[in-house]
Amino acid sequence: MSAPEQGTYSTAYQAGMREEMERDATVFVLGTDLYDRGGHFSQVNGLGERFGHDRIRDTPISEAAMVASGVGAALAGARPVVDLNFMDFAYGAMDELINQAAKIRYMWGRPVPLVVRASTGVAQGGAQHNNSLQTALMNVPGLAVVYPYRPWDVKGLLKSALRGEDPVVFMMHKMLTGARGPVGGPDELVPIGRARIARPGTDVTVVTYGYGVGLAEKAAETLSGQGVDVEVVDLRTLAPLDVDTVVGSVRRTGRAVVVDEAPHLAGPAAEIIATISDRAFWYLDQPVARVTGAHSPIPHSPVLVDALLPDLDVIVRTVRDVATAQGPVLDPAVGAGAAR
Amino acid sequence: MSAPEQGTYSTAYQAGMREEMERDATVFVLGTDLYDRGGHFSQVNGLGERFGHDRIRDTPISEAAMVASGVGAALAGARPVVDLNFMDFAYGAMDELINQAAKIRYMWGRPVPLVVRASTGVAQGGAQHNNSLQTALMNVPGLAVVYPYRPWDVKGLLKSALRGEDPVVFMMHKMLTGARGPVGGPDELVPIGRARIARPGTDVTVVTYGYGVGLAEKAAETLSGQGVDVEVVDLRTLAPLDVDTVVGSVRRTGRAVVVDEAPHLAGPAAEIIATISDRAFWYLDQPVARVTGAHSPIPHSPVLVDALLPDLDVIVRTVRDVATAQGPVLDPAVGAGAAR
Amino acid sequence: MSTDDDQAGVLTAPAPSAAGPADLPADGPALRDWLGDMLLIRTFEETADGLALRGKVPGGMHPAIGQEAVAVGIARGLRDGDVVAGTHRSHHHALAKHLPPDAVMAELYGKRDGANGGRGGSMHLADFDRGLWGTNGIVGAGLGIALGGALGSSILRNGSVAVGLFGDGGANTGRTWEFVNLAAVWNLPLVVVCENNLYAVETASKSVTGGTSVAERAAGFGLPSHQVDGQDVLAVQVAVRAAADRARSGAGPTFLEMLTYRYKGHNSGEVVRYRTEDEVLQWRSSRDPVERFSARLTDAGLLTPEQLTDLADRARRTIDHAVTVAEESPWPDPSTAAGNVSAWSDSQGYTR
Amino acid sequence: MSTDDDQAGVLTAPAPSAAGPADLPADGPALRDWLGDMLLIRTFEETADGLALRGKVPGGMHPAIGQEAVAVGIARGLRDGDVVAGTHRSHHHALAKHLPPDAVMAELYGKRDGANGGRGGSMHLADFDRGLWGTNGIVGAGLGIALGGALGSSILRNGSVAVGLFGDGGANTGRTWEFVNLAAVWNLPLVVVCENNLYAVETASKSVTGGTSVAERAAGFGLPSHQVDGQDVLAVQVAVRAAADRARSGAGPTFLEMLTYRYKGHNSGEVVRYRTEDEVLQWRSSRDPVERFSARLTDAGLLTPEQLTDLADRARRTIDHAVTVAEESPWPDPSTAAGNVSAWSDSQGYTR
Ligand SMILES: Cc1ncc(C[n+]2csc(CCOP(=O)(O)OP(=O)(O)O)c2C)c(N)n1
Ligand SMILES: Cc1ncc(C[n+]2csc(CCOP(=O)(O)OP(=O)(O)O)c2C)c(N)n1
Ligand SMILES: [Mg+2]
Ligand SMILES: [Mg+2]
Repeated sequence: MSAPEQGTYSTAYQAGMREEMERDATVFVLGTDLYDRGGHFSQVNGLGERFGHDRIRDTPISEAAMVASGVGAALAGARPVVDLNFMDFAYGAMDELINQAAKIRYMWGRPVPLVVRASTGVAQGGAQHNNSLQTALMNVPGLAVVYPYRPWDVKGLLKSALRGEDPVVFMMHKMLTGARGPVGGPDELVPIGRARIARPGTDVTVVTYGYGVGLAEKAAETLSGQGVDVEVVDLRTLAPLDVDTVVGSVRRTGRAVVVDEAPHLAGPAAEIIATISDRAFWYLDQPVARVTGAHSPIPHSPVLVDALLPDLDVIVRTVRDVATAQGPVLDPAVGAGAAR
Repeated sequence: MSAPEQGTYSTAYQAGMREEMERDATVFVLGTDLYDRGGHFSQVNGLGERFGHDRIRDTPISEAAMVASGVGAALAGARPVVDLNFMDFAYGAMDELINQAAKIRYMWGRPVPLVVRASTGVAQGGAQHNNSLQTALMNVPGLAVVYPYRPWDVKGLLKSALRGEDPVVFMMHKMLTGARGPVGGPDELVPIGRARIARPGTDVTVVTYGYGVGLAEKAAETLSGQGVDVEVVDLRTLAPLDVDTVVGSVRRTGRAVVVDEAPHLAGPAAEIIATISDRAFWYLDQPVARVTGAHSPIPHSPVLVDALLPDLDVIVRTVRDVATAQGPVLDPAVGAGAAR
Repeated sequence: MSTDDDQAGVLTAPAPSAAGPADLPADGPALRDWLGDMLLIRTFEETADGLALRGKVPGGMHPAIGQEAVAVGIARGLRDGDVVAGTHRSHHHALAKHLPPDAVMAELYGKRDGANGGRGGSMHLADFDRGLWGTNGIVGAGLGIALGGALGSSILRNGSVAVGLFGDGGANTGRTWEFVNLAAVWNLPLVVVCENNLYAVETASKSVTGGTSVAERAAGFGLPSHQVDGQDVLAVQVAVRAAADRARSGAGPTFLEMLTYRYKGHNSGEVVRYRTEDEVLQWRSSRDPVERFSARLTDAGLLTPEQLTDLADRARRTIDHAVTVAEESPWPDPSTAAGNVSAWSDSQGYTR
Repeated sequence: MSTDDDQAGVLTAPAPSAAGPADLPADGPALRDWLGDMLLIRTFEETADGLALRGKVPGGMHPAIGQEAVAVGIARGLRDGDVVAGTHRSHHHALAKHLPPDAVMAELYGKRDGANGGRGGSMHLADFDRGLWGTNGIVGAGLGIALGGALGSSILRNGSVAVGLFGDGGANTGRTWEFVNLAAVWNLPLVVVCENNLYAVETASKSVTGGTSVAERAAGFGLPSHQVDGQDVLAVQVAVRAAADRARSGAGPTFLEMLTYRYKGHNSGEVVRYRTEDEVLQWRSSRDPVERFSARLTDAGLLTPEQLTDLADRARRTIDHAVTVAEESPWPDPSTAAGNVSAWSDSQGYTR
């Protein structure tokens, strides 16, 4: 067997899309600035010429119409991919996504094989282009939410989405656009709903996804030099959540840290901690720590952005603390607050 | 001192609104079918005639325009209340709420004193009128989210919202519309961001909000007959979350159950459990249990709706189990799932 | 009607009287079928409204009494395989698309024999086999689904046409115009129908809708746009058939504003204070779609009094049967309540 | 221009040439100020674009070179206390509203001396004291804020007028038409301006926008609607002043479609393949707003070559200074990054 091809996060998506469009004539993509520009993240670069204007469809700036037309076309038996460019623009199509796409199978027994792709994650671009929609979407029954880290998973998850029956929100982190790695072949699928152990370890589990995986891997490397053996779980899919992989890892290590760039309150990290609490409480030697984004909008200035996000230092420090702490740390001062 | 007046959840809102509109001439309400009908939940009944068409403003069915005009009017120095009738309709105004209202103070230093009111919570009406938007909104920095249970808190929180500086999403549970109770006077405010101990107890804490509070109180009553003394925490505000009250209670009881009708995955219950895990882990005698809605859309048929929601039986059983369980329950079978 | 396929909007808005009634085809049996459908709808809605008042329809309902001609004209202007997507007020469209009244009534009740097993309810009826791509609880949303259906038809080249409905209230919802524009620029086989019954809940649409008419507004989006007398089933059918033919030929979408009226309040039991009883009586006495059509058939010698009685009786019996089915149908199995959400998550079985 | 206050839409769309140029007032100093502002914007944008290419502007920017007349015409058509809310491409509006170029440039850099302390950036500039109610990263959103500003003005009776901007691309976003309709039916003191530069990113707007023109589409929503030559600062100023007067008098909103052009790509550094170099040259050579206006002033004897050189020099020096300020300004204090989010939550101090 030859070594797998290499590609970037973005070319892996292109390749997956091209192969699936060749395999299945009903697959098509719609969104703004796709045909010539190839999308704002090169995600469909070169596909316009190959498949023509009908299958790489440029739309007006009409997010509701984009998603609605995807929903209806999926009901008709086609396999639309709605490319929103930035996930934030889904705010203009929330009803179409949540009240229509996600509920039609449940209400009417008819699956909606729709993929909604968007770039997301915190990067430059200011407050309005850097929202973290993942919790909002995880909490919507009927939606699958994938958020790959490796080029391999981008391609494999896209293929699963395009061969599945139900709506998938396909979130891609902007900061990973050019990241390189191996990419699978035409029939190498990555199942939706399965996390992976990105790095095995015995002392502490770091649960994360997307851009956080690279940070966690780096932290693990640093800590391995300090005698702490870190296991990194890359969720890959946020909904449905792969509870077994997360819980299995934490049961083995007894300690866990969740790394998540979304704003602190009620972000995905909360669900992961709650899941661990539900299913691995008695295996925990220490409380699960969370390293999240601050509960703040994202500013423009790079120094301010950096100050709000989980960075390597904080992660290393937190993971080391969790891995090495012994016994309870009680802080009775806080209890007083409850008296009122 | 005379006994406080009695009122319903809905008339408490009316009274609060009337008093605030009298106190402050810049307060006004906009939304569909407010003037004549008084809103779909009687929430502004009688205010049309009293304050005229300028201050009880009927709008077209234009949710984006409703919220946007509220944002701009707030910036101009007025105090708009945008009444969406049903919270679900906010899906048509998510950008206005999340990218504009919530971020303007942060970006531009200018507070946006906007109240967005809507009825919500699971009731009859089918899949599209029974979404639980609370997690999605809790995770948005810049938004306060209140979700009162008692008429008293409806009025008091509305007053706080209308005298505050920043956007407040005011969620009212449909099933409580006619619920009765005492109502405070013109200057009895309930602070935003403060939970309350709805019922003190020593054995186990139930954390909940909205409709769940009544269920929890009933469960507590049932259990008091069985020798279990339940403390009930009514969050009242979901964002900012009153961590101290929750944590303080759990530190005292050592056991907790979260009751929440939102869909299971990544609902508000997850954040509450994560918060307890963050701050009260060493005080826990048992893992926190969650009793949530199933991870499913809401159907039409009442028997199906009932099957999906936390009901008294499940709550009583769960709280009793958590209150009385001794020592660890290990379930090593699950760990196997992590091998893949 | 114009079949101008210019991208620019063309607005023809004859007053219904000025345009004169469409010619009546001589096909008596077919036209009596139409009338039968209209009577069926009228009987269904009056019965269901009464049942809703007695608490039999959880969550209540939005009756379409008075709007029968719109539904039957649309359904009869389409072919098998064509698609209709409705609004929150769309029992009439479901019945015109020949969903079994039993199944519709049982769905309103939330029973197991309902068209959607009790999951949908009054606002969320669907039957994909019969071309009803859902009635919809969200203002404007049905049109979006129809838009997508039309896109699917164009991608899959299956020759079907989609009709998307919205109300005068929906003319002020932004998504509506995104949908209209996209259909126009992509030349999709879509017929956009605004069912203008003058009110959105208690709001007179004139008071919150800028411009001369919804049809004129639509013309600005670059598709042919017409007003149609929605109380004349034949006018509706002719307009829809022409628009569907045009769409099927590849010439793109058409916008039809149908002028109609609902006799009841917004929802069953609503106390109506926002319009005069006189206004309602005017519409009922002079423009009732059932009366007008049966009179017209009678005048043309295509309907005898016996035939009319027979149709009305048949409607009554059918609906009585539907009520019996709905009453006797069991509740859905509660253990199924959280199933069939998504193939991705069903296996997950989240605890709660 | 028409000041028809009929609710119905009135579309007057003279070709810019047909209408002929507006009369030039004889106020030399004031007009030279306008030209100075246009030169300042041109210089700012060319400089900032170059800096963005060198990585000085985190996230890049959307230059408005070629659209100077729109901004200056609007600002000069308004009074103090009037409000402008812009789009993602709105440095020109910020400068025309007299935000200090230092503060704008430092904001682009993300520095402490930026107009918004480095929190906003190129797409999110605001200065409430100077009536700039934000430029906006979301297509259509600025118009919504202006709509609300107009509502606030009407509630508080403060006599101010709001101008809301959007691009040709924003003409296909549903929210835009909700905003226009609400302004029309509430008769708000709003001037809606579509800055039509023919493209939305790489998409020729004609290809995705149904109907004859954006102005005609707008007329269907029941407000007076006009096309304006956006390359003629005087035509813009006259149209805006008339619309603002009309709004201030209580007669309601006006829609203005301004025909303009951006010389650069959508964002700094974009490789432009979707239009010909020739097209750009045509606009530059025959309709450049700065050239046209300075020629006109020169012809009228209101501008000497020395005065022009002086204005250009002054613009250059001002912008050079702005760059120095931006370069030398310190970064904002990282410890402030999560502060001033909301008075409700700031005290909470969530750990992370
Ligand atoms: C987006 C949205 N906003 C508000 C509502 C609440 N609502 C349901 S029906 C209705 C009135 C609709 O009026 P119209 O479109 O004229 O239809 P009609 O009821 O007259 O058939 C409203 C406001 C909704 N369902 N969806
Ligand atoms: C709702 C939304 N959708 C998409 C985008 C991405 N986007 C930013 S600018 C732009 C093009 C806007 O074109 P136009 O309105 O003509 O303004 P111009 O850039 O020409 O000034 C797009 C698609 C956005 N910012 N907001
Ligand atoms: Mg109506
Ligand atoms: Mg443009």
